[in-house]
Amino acid sequence: MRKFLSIGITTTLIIILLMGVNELPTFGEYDNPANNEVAHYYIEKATEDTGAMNIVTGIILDYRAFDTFVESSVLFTASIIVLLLLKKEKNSQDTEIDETIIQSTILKEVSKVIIPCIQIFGAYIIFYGHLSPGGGFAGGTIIGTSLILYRIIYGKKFTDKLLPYSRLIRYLCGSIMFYGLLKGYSFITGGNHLALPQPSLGTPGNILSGGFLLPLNILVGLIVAITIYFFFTLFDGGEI
Amino acid sequence: MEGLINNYYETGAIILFGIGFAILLLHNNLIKKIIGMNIMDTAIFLFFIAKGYIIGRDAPIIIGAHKGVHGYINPLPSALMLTGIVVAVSTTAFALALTVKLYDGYGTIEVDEIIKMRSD
Amino acid sequence: MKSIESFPLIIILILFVSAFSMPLIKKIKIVKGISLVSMSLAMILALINLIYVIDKGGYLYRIGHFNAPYGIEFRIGIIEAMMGLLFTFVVLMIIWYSIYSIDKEIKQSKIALYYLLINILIGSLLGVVYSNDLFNCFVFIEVGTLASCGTIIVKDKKENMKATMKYLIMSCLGSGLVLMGIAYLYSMTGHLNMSYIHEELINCYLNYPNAVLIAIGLFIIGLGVKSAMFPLHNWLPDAHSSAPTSSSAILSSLVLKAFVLLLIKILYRVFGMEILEYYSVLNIILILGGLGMIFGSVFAIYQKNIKRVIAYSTVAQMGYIFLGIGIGSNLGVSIAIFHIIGHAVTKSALFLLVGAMIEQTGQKSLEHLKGVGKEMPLTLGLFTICSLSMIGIPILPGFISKWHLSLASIEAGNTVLIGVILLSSLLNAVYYFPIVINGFFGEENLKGKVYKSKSKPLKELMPVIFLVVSMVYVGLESKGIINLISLGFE
Amino acid sequence: MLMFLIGASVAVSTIKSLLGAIIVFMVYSLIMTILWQQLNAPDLAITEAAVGAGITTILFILTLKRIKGVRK
Repeated sequence: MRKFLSIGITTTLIIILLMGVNELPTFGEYDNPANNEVAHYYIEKATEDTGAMNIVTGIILDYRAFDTFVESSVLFTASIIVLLLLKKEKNSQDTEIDETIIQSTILKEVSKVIIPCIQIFGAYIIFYGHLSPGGGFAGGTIIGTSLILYRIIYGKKFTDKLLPYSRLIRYLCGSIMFYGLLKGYSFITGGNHLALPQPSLGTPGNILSGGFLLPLNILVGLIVAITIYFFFTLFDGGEI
Repeated sequence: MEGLINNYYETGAIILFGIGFAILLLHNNLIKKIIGMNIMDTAIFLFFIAKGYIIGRDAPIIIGAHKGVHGYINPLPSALMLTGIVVAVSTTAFALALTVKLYDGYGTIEVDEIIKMRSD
Repeated sequence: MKSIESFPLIIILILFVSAFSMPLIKKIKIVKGISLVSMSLAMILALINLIYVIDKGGYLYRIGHFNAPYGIEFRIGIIEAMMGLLFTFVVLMIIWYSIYSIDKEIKQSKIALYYLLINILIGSLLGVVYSNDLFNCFVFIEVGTLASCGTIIVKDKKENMKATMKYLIMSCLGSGLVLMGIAYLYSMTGHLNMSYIHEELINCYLNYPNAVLIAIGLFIIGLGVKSAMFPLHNWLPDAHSSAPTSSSAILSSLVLKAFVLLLIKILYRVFGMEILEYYSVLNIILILGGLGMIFGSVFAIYQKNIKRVIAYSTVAQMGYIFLGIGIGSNLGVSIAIFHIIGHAVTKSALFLLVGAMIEQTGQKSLEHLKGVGKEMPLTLGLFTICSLSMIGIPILPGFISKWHLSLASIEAGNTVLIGVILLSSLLNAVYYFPIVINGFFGEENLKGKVYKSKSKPLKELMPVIFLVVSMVYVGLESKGIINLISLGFE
Repeated sequence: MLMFLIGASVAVSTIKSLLGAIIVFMVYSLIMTILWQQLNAPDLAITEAAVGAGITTILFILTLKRIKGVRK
């Protein structure tokens, strides 16, 4: 019964929505309404306005930066809620839960080589976010993953010493606050048409170009990496 | 009908959306529900991206010389959906944490069993 | 004077940034202080902004260095500024109340995070109210959803988790539908800014007859889920009754309202009257609103738990708002917005009072709360005033919105609605009066109860008294407020 | 490719084993990544590969592990 109901609802929904799609403009055509002057403006002016070679980065960190700010706070909120839900009180249980530290020497030696490579790759994606595909989110995720690998391979004690909870949360809050203040400065000067000093855009194509883009990318990367690491540790044992 | 065949990406996205919707709404298992939510979200992202695509254009990254307005696809949907992906991940993480907690509390992740337990 | 225009943005930034600083602080007292200070600062800024807007008229405010279709912009009219003041005021009172009582409801280690979530929640709701960009609204909705789920879950009980799960799944459905609606609109018009979409859509909606209708439907269902429109309300009573007192006050009085306001904005600013009349979708909202008014009250009568009674009453009251939207005339929508204001103030006071009763007596069910009036006369007295407003006694805001709704329905030539409104008021009386009467005169339970033995100290009830006073003020000044709203709606 | 996606999503709803469903979902994410790369959205493809196929799957599997772990 339930199955038929679900199939019925699905098909009705799909048919209703497809009736709408039927009338929408054709896929891939040049003169779709979506490709209007706004898109053209972005393509034409992005490099000039923001100093980004990657137009998408220019849009998310400059034209529509407010979205990105709110979105980082979505991530922050989620990590806070997961913290709220899954964090165990210290000393509530005996901490001698049998932890499976992998004892293989091969793994440790290989990871010594590989993990820095992953981190360098992540850092590259963050730092070149305004020049090539990628940016804070992807790069931050990659760095976060490398931290997770550390934890898997070397065990909890090692990472706790390296990245204690208090330091992580300080970095997280500090970077997101700094992000808010930096962007807030830019928003308010822009909104009031104030001619306060703005960072210079530099030569497009250089790594040190694009004004706020590079620091913003780094901050976003930091936020994402720490959040990802939080998620992992909290889901894994609830202790951080 | 012709519109559907022309817009085959959108059609596929809508079908995926419907399936994800049905899984989210009607499936009994919480983990499956969350997977359904993810499918629904990615389907919408696909819809958006398909709307931004233009046949024969490059990705919106300037390499070397600028090719002018007619060289690149519409960059806006990509930017929007980048935001969307992160939102989806946050929601997923929250829902999964809740699932773990629910399991700790009730000992099951089947929705109707959880609802039944109210009467006890 | 130009700098006043950026106050809405500054409010949101203050709320968010102060929220981000909270996990760093160890002492709970300082966290509470930060929360109070940031919220009162936000309220002062909102007040100044409202005065400025009334004086100079509404304006568009760009965020960042780029103008509207390229960047994001805020649209601040009288309605938005008023909502900003309302939200910050109500939340300030609720936070004030919660400072005394929150320690009893949730664990010590979670209090800092709780205030963080409240700050983020209010910031995001204000963002939904102010923003003129659809996708920006969507992102704010997501923050708001996550944060409001968070404020339910802090209590860490089984039924909280269940309620939150229900709420989370329903709101994920809702946001999925809203995002799909945005996708439809984007592919038809190529804009995300509401004013630009409207311009574009007016020209081309005849080309896409089905798609526009589907987009409207997606928005109505998606936001209807989030704002507890009648058949989609089933998550609401669980969520609102199991949450901590201050959260249920915020959820019931503000969160729903922000989404309704967004629905109003989308229906009237994005689509506009012309398209709505072409498809006559407003009638559906009208019918659903009417059904919600009646059935919400009917369900409320059968509830045993006092918090659930009030939660179902919220469903009924949301029905009034949808009815106002559905009438479709200028007056109708103005009254819907007026009802948002009146209901926000009244319902938050009700939830706080009920929370106080439950906290002091330890009883949740209506049976055991008989005779509570002897123990807590002031609390029940305030409760009586609020419930009189809900039922619709003249001067209080509940009556004013019902009266004007009837006028609006006569104006629209739909006299059946008056019957619906009367019936709903009658049903309201059926479940509010027994609480009050049994509370004061419940003979069988009066024995052994000492007069005023359990009443709360006056300083803890001050915020509620402020809320009730402001409610009476809203009732007295209703004419001016409605005029302002309809001025802003033009 | 689209057909494959649809097939994968139907499979998710019908597969009995939860681990299987999660793995199918991971494959679904990867296919989606390729699709987006074909649609010229490389930023999105990178992010989805890292986030959708990586982190989401890890979170799902950790949840599953915790749920199963309690049951023992």
